[in-house]
Order: sequence, then structure tokens, then C-alpha cells
Amino acid sequence: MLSLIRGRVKMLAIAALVVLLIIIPLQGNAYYTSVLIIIGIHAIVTVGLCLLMGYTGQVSLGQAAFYGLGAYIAAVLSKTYHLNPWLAMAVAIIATAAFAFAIGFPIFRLRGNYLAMATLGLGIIIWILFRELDWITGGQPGFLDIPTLSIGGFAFDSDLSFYYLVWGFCIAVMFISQNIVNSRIGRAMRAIRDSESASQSLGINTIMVKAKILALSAAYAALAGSLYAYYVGFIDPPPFGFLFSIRLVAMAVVGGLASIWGAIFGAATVRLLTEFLHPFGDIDTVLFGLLLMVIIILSPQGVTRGLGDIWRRLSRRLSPS
Amino acid sequence: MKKVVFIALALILVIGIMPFTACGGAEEEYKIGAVLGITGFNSALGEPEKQTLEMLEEAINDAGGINGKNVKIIIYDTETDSTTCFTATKRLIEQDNVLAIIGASSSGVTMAILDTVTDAEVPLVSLAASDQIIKPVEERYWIFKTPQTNSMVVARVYDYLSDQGISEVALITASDGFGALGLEELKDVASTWGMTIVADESFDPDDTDMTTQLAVIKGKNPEAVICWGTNKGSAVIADNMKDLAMEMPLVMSHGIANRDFIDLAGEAANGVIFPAGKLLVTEQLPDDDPQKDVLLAYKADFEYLYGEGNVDTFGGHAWDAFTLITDAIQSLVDEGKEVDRAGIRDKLESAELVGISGIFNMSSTDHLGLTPDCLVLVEIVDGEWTLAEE
Amino acid sequence: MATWQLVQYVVTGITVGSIYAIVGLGFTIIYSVTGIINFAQGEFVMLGGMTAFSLIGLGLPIPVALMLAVVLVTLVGVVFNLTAIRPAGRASSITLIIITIGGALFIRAVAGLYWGRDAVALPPFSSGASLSFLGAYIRPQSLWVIGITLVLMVVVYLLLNRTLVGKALKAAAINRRAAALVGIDARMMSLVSFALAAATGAIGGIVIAPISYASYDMGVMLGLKGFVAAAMGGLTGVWGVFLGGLGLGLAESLAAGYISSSYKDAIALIFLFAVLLIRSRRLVAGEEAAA
Amino acid sequence: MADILQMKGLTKTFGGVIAVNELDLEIQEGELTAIIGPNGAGKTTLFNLIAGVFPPTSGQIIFHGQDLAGTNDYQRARMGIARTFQDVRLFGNMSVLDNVMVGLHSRSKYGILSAAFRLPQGHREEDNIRLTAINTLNLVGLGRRADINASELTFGQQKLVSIARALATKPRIIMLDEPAAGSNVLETQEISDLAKRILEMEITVILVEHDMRFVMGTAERIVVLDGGEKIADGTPSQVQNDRRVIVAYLGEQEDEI
Repeated sequence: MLSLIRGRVKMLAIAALVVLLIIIPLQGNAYYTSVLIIIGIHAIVTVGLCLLMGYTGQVSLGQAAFYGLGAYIAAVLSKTYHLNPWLAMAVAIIATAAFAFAIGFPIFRLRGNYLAMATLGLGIIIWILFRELDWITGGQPGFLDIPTLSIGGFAFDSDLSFYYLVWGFCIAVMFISQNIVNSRIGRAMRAIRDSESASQSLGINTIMVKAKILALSAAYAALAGSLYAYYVGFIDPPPFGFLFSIRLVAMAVVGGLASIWGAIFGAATVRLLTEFLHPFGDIDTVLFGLLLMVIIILSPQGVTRGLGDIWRRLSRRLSPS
Repeated sequence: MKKVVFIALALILVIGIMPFTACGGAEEEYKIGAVLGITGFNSALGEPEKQTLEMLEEAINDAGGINGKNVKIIIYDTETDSTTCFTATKRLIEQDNVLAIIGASSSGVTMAILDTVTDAEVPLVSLAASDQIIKPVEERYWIFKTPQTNSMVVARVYDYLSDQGISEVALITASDGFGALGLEELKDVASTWGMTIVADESFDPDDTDMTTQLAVIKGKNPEAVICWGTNKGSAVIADNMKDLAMEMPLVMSHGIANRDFIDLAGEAANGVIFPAGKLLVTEQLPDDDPQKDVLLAYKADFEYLYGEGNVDTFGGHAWDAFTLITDAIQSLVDEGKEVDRAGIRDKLESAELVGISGIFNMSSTDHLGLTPDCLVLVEIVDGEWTLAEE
Repeated sequence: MATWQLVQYVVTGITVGSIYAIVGLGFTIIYSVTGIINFAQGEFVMLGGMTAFSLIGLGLPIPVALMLAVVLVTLVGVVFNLTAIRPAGRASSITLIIITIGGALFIRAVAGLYWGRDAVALPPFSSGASLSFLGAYIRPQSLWVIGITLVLMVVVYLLLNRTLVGKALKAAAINRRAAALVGIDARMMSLVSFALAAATGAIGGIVIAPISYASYDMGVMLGLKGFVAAAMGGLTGVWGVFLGGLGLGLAESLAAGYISSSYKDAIALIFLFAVLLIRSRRLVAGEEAAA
Repeated sequence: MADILQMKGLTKTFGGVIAVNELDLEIQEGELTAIIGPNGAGKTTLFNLIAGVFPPTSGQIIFHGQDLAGTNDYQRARMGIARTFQDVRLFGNMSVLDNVMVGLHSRSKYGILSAAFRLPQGHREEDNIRLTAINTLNLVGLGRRADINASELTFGQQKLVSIARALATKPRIIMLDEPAAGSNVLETQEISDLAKRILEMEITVILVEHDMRFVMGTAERIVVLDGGEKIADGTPSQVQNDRRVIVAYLGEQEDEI
């Protein structure tokens, strides 16, 4: 009974969020809309990282590379090879996920610190390829004039239309992730996080589960990357480098590593800090550094959980019993 | 469960923080936006650009502004990141409602906003080198730029080398966007000057040592080495060439046209030759040089504010961009026309200016308007910039 | 292929490798005692170079400035340990990785705000032209780098293996609870390891600043390379990281010389990958023992 | 009765140390066997070898007539070999029920897609998983604690959950590593009863235990290991009077003093 009410509250909150997301861009400022688009795109990557790091306990310091793979594959296929942008996007997602799945088997023989090392190295290697394979990717100067998405005669070429597209995908990704977390696979993920040897002893092929989740997170990243490429119309290597991988970790941590909907909050906080504080110098980076340390030490579940704890404590104190 | 509620609340809060713009109504000031790479890889470019713009803003307003209205410069840092530059540009256009935009500092980041300014119909004056930014000119209707193009710079380098009777060169270029664009141009037009590229090496500006690449080059015995990069990496190259006792001429790019390069490379900087705007050798120019007065004035103003010997050509590009735009506003005012984005664009397209980077003659087919003679060759002698003998 | 070129590649590889080894040494010291990969290690190196530059700028005699710089950075290491590592207690490796990444971001950004973004150069330790042998050249500062690296390795080795502090550090690394029983405070040992790593990092920054200059963001790349060197060396022994550093330096230099300078970093990282995967079984066993 | 498990010449060395030495042992189906021996006798190593945590240095393990060589731990779990751990290893951040439901992972099969889009197959299987897990939890007497966090249980209760979790994999044989360690007299008796109930479910039980009273009162057959070798094998009363066993234990006590 209690859980039923809780479920209602949750559905209401999600509904409120969705309504809010629908209303926000109607204020007509395309700048806010564009920032929210970027937030939505980053949130999609962050959810994948949450599934991998928060739920399965496997660190990835190279997630930006999957984001970049999605962007580059979609861009190159749709521009150079004139593939339909939707098809190019689908190929980008599938190819990136397949690559991640394949690389998962050798890489997940490693754990903890060594896994961090390997994913970091992998991310940089792929980044160097973006930079050096210039006859395909345009190299450092970048890849220009990427076509945009359209359905029938309707092109997603305005900020407003692209906003709804991105957030449509984002909400769908959130629901899918929530469902997976609450399923048999989600249980296996959490079991692996808590004890890998015990999971193996219960018949879970842990490397397979980890590789699947890596592939899923890579698919999310590739979806986000291709959306980014279609939105901006231009890509170059810097946004897909090591520092962005770190920034993604920051988004996941701020939102709560094991929190699906928190990813939106994390992506929003990190992006908005950059938007509003960067004009005053590198203060945003100082704050990221502090945030990462403080949040992970004080409230490993992230800011949203931390607030929830405070709320619960307050309401307990206020209630007469 | 509460989490979701909190996220919703947090988002509402966040949106609340975003100050809603006051749209409509006559603007009290002429607003010009700038997106500069103040942090990140291109900080050596963005910082003097920012300083120059702030200096000019103050100067023009102290002198009464334009038509009694102040000029306001709004600067955002791109972090040399195309995503950040993209949203910053949106912000300038949609929220700050600027008349024109200056930037970005480098080519890659500028590329990311070409579509945005074109769709929004806002004139952009870029401070980046690449030709691609303003070509093809039909598609780049709203885009202008002030720095000399790579092709001019490369032409100047090859001109010089072939005058010296040199035809076998080795290239060593940075792996960043600046180096990559230079490399592309250097390779593309080498044959026009009859140049043979005997070695083509690259370096990461963050590398600690480049003697390996230089040893490869040394083994190929080129008559000259061309290095394309910015301060730090280029200084290591100059230093390492001395270490390896490589005596052939070392020609560099305009990426080292600032004091820091000499400070870093020290002794090793001597003998390095590079093409640059005339600003670095202002005092040595003949008195009849039409740019000399402008250059002297900018140099004096800048160094008064930011220290002796600190002026560099990157700030000069910003000076040109600012002056082009404010001149355009002034002439719209003079003609009694409305000052708007389209008006400024039209004026930019017919602008004539004796500037820092050269003498601009813009036209509907040339959104730069410079000729190659705006570049001179500079040699570093005893730690000082010297106009090279040709 | 000329012989002198090969010799030059090797000389360069050893110089660069020594730099990586110094940076990697800090990773190794902290990891072997606490099991933490300290992503802020590169920032200690940066702080060493930048602080030394500032102190020399204040007019202090160079040797005094250099030593003071090492002391100050050591203090930063201590403060970092007390404020960020100690409060986390015995957290998972993910948590600790994130904490040190946060620390690295913080230190780097503050350094950028304080020192600005330009690179600065320290004077070389001794002047003079480079020495020539077999047609290759080596500059005096490279000899300094190699020499100081070797001395540092020996000193740290002796410190860890021949002194009481070293034995305590090792004991804490092997078994915290047992160490605590004989009166060794693991938290104290963690503190000592951070201080030691910060000091070696600072020395590294000072030694390389005359060659490749110092700037607020140098820690990113150097940190990565040092990390790879330490990883190749197995992250436990002093000599492992020395060999790891040399291996990485030589791999990079030879790759740049004989294959392609554009891909040298990628080649070095693929090398790391191979080492990690080949040794994965042993590494995993080690991680489990540490956990 | 048929042998469910046969070990032939089983040897495991770590570096130079021999943990299990040329061990020949048969476990009969439906029997409750206890393996005892002093510390370092190779008991846990034997469990790890049977469970497939690591491969033997030499020798064979045959399960239901099938050579287990080349299979690893999760595959053996799926074949019907379950185990618990000395240090329990519950999933501390999950509920008690979830812990047991994880045990049913390999006995269900709906995949990531069914989960993502809530396809009906997933729903059906999930209902079954939940029901079976609750039943299994009731079997160990912890049905009422299903919803609390596993780390909030007492050590004894955690041991019970870990047994339930292993039982949920529907094993043919279950290996209990020191199930009574750290439990009081009452709990020890419960575990003894539980072991017998498991036997009634036609699951073969092997257990390692130091608590002699528990072993003598529970096991039908006792195997004594020392230094990786089998030194005695028989009914409790046979083993109790075996000279070599007495020497092994007394010898060990002398070492300790």
C-alpha cells in the first residue's frame, strides 16, 4: 500500500518534470533553449555512466570517446556518404555499442584502479584517432556542414524543435534505464558492484553483464554524440577528449552515481556552472574540483540523495510522533 | 522517491536563476559581443584580445561614445571548446542582443558558430586564420575576419625561402588545430614555389622533448626547417635544434609573434625567422609606411596599460575587428540610418581601414580585404624583433 | 637508418623516460602504501615548477628557492591528504579516484587563476653546449634529469627498504590491522606517503622546467604519462616504475623516430594496454589482496 | 547410491606451497559430508577447486560423470554446484529479498530488451522469481525480513541469507563454508536442522566446519584433511577414534602453544 502511494508520488513528480520540460522553452529565449539542449545531450551520456559506475561499480574514464564515436560516425556517414541522418544515427549507435561490447571482454578482466587506467588509455587512443585520421574526420580543424535531422518534410533545424527531440530521447532513455535497473539485469548489476565473486558463484557471467552494460552506456553516448553533431552542425576533437570524460564523471557524481533521474540534475548543474561562472575566469573548474571532493566524501549518493536525507530528517523532527 | 521531486524542484530553481531578458525597447548602448579563447589551448591568443577590447571600449566611451551612446563589449570565454563557444554565441545573440560578434580566437571554434550566426543574421568578425571561415563568400554572407590567412603567411614563408635559394624543407607542426591548418596549407602549395618537403613531423605542444622528431629531420638533411605552432612547443623546438647542433635556418609561424616565445626560448630564439604583422617591428618601419601611426598609437596605448613589450599581433586582430565594427556603426549614424545587424554587415562589406594587421579593403567577394604585403618577415636578433632583410 | 639517429632516439627516450619515472614514482609510493591512484600527482609536479619560478622571481638565491619550493609542495601534499583523503576513510577505489580527480581539477584551476596561463622557464642547472657522442647529442640538463632521477630512486628505495619509516609504510601497505596492532597508524602512513609523493613530484617539476618549461596545465599530460610509467612498472616497486618510465620513454621516442610522430602517444598507450591485459590475472589478484 | 562428485589425484599448488595434494575423494548423492581439519589443511581451497574459482594444478573433478575441466565458476553454478563463503559476501546494499532473487538469475532468462521495454515475458518471469525467492527465504526462516537491507542483519542471519541465496540457484549439491562460525548455540542448532532439511530436498551437502559438536551432530560422513591430504574418512564415530586424526589435532594444538 505504502509503495503504491510512493509510486503515485513518483509518477506525479515525473509528470511534473515532463510538463516543466515542455513549458520551459516556450519563454522564447533561444539561448536557454540551446543550453537545455546541451544539458539534455549530456544527461543522456551521464545516465549511461551512472549505470556503469553507480549500479555496476565499474569505473570508466574514457566515456567521452564513445560520445565522440557516435558524433563522428553519424557525421561522416550522413555528410560524406549521404546516408539518411536517422540511418546514420542508428548505425552510429549500433557500431559504437558493438565496439564497446567487444572491447568489454578484455577490458573487464581488469578491476578497480587498473580498469580506470585502461578506460582512460582507450579514451585517449580513440581521441588521437579523431585527430589524426583527418581524411575521414577532418582532423583538428574540424568537420563542417553536417546535415540535420528531419521527418517527412519537417526538419529539426530550429532550437525549439531540436529541444523537444533531444528531451524526448532523454526521457525515453531515463525510462529505459529505470526499467533495466529494476529488472533481473539490474539486480545482477548491483550484485556485481557489491561482490563480484559471490555473483559468479550464483551463476552470473559477470564479464558478460559488465560488457553488456558498457555497450548500453556506449549506445547512450553515441546517441547523444550524434544528436550533438546534428544540432551544432560541426564537430572537432576537443569536446570529446579526456577532460570531457572527467566532466562526465563530475555530472554523474553530482547527480548521484546510483541515480537515474539524478543524471539530469548533474548534467544541468555542471553545464550551468560553466555557463554562469566561466565569464569570471576558471572559477567553475575550481568549483567542480571542490564539488567532486565534497560530494563524494559527504554524500556518495550525490546531491539529490543528500537533499533527500536532509528532508527526511527534517520531516521526522517536525512530525509530532 | 523524493529524489525525483527534488530534481524537479532543483530544475525549477535553476530556471528561475536564469535572468529573463528584457526584450524590445530602444537599446541604451551599442552592444558588441566577443567569444574568445581566454582559457584552454588558445589562451595565448584570447588574453591579449580581451585586453585590447577592454582598452578600446574604455577609450571610445571616454571620448563620448558614438552618437552620445556608449559602446558595450560583452566577452565570454570559449575555453577553446566548441560546445561552450556555441552556447556563448547563442547567449550573445539571444540574450544580450548584440549588434555584432567578434571571435572566436581560433579556427576550429569559429567553425562551430558559423551556422548559428548565419541563421540568426548577425555579423561575425573572426580572429582566426583559416580561409575556410570566409569562403565560399556566398555562404559566408555574415562572416568577416581580420587576421591574415594561412595562405598569405605560407606564401610569405615560401617567398622568403625561395629567395634564399632554398628548395628542400622539413616541416614540424603542432598536432593542434593551428598546426594542422598550417600543415595543410604548407603541403598544398609547396609545389607552386618548387619546394620539396623532405620530412613531415608533428609534435604535441605538451611534449617535454622533441629531439626525436628533429633527429629524423636532421637525417633528411633539409636546407631549412619550418615549424608551425604556438609559444611553448615552438620554443622547445628552437631549443632542441640548438641541442642537436642543427645549423640550418629555422622558420616559424606567426603563432610565436609575442614576447613569451622569446622569454621561453631565451638564447635559442635568436636567428628564428617568422612572418608577422608589422606591429612587432613598428619602430623599424620606414616613416612613409601608411600603417606606422596607427601601429605606434596602439602599441603605446596597450603597453601603457599592460606593460612594456607585451603588445602582440593577436591583440591587433581584435583592434581591427573592434574598429571595423565601430566604424560601421559610426557611418550608419552619420548617414542617419538605423543601426542594426544588417546595416553593420553592409558597412563591413565595404569597409576600408588602415589597421594593425594591414590595410583592409573589404568587398562582397573578399571578406578579409588584406593583401600579402601586410606581412613582414621578422628575425629575432639578440632577443629582439628585427625587420628581416630580404 | 643511421646509427647516430638510433643513438639519439635512445638518448631522448632515456631523458624523457626519466621524467616519466620521476612522475610515476609518486604514483607508486602512494599506491603501494594506500592502494590509491592519486590523479593529482601531475599537479604536484606542476606546483614544483611554478612555485620554484615564483620564488626565484622573488629574488631568493636559486638553491634556496628550489628547496623551499619542494617544502611548500610537500605541505600541499600533506594538506591534500588531511582534507580530502583522510575524511573519506576506507572508501572504494571509485570514490578515491574521484576524490583525487577533484583535487587535481581544483589545484590546476587555482594555479591557473594565480599564475596565469603563460608558460615560464627556469634557468638550466648548468650552462654549456650539449655533449656529443656517436654523432648524437645530449644536453647538460638531460644529464641532470637522468642523474637526479637515479638518485631519487635510490633514496626512495633506501627509505622504503632500509629505514624504520619505510618498514612501517610497507607494513601498513601489507596489512592495516596487523600494522595497527604493532602501533603503526595507517592514516599516518598515508599522510607520509602523500608528503613523500608530493616532494618527489615537486623535484620532478623543478628538474624538467628548464627543458620543457612549466605552466599551470602541464600536470595533465605529465600526470598521464607518469601514471602509464607506474602502471607498466606494476605500481609497487621503485625499480619497476624506473623501468616503466624508461620503457615508455623509449617506446615513444622510437615510435616517433621510426613509425610516426603523430601516433607516438597512441602507440605508447597501446603498449600500456597490452601490458595491462597480459598481466591482468596477476593484477586482479593483487587488487583483491589489497581490498 | 551413485557418486555425484569424484576427485581424482586433485592437486593445487600456490607458488611452492601445496594446498591440496593428490586427493582422491568421492561424494555420494544425497549424503551430508563434513570436511574437517586444522587450519591450512586445504578445506577452502578444495571448495574453490570444486566451485571453479581457479583450475587445479593437476587431477580431475567429475560431476555427474562429467569432467569439469575447462569450466569456470559461473558455469558450474549453472550446472548445479552452489556454495557459500566463509566471510558471507552478501550484497550489502541490496534488500534481503533482492539478495535471494539474484540467486535466481541463472534460472531465468529474460534479457536486457525485455527489461528495457517491460515486455510481458519479463513480467511473468519476474513474478516467478519473486515468489520462489520468498519461499526460499521462508525456508531459512527469514521471510519477515525480506525488505530490509542485507547489511542490517546479524551475522548469523546473514549466513542464513547466503544459504538461501545459494539454494535459489536450484543446485544439485551445495557447499557450506563454516556455516556455524560466529553463531550461538541456538543458531547453530537451526543451521544443523536447515542442513538436514536441505538434504531432504535431494540436494547433496558438503560442509566445512570447525565446531566439532555441530559436525558430529549433523554429518553422516566426515572427511579429515591435513596438509592437503586425506587422513581419515568415515562415520563420526569412526573418525573420532582415528589415531591420525587425534595426532593431527593435538599436533596443531602443540604448534599453537
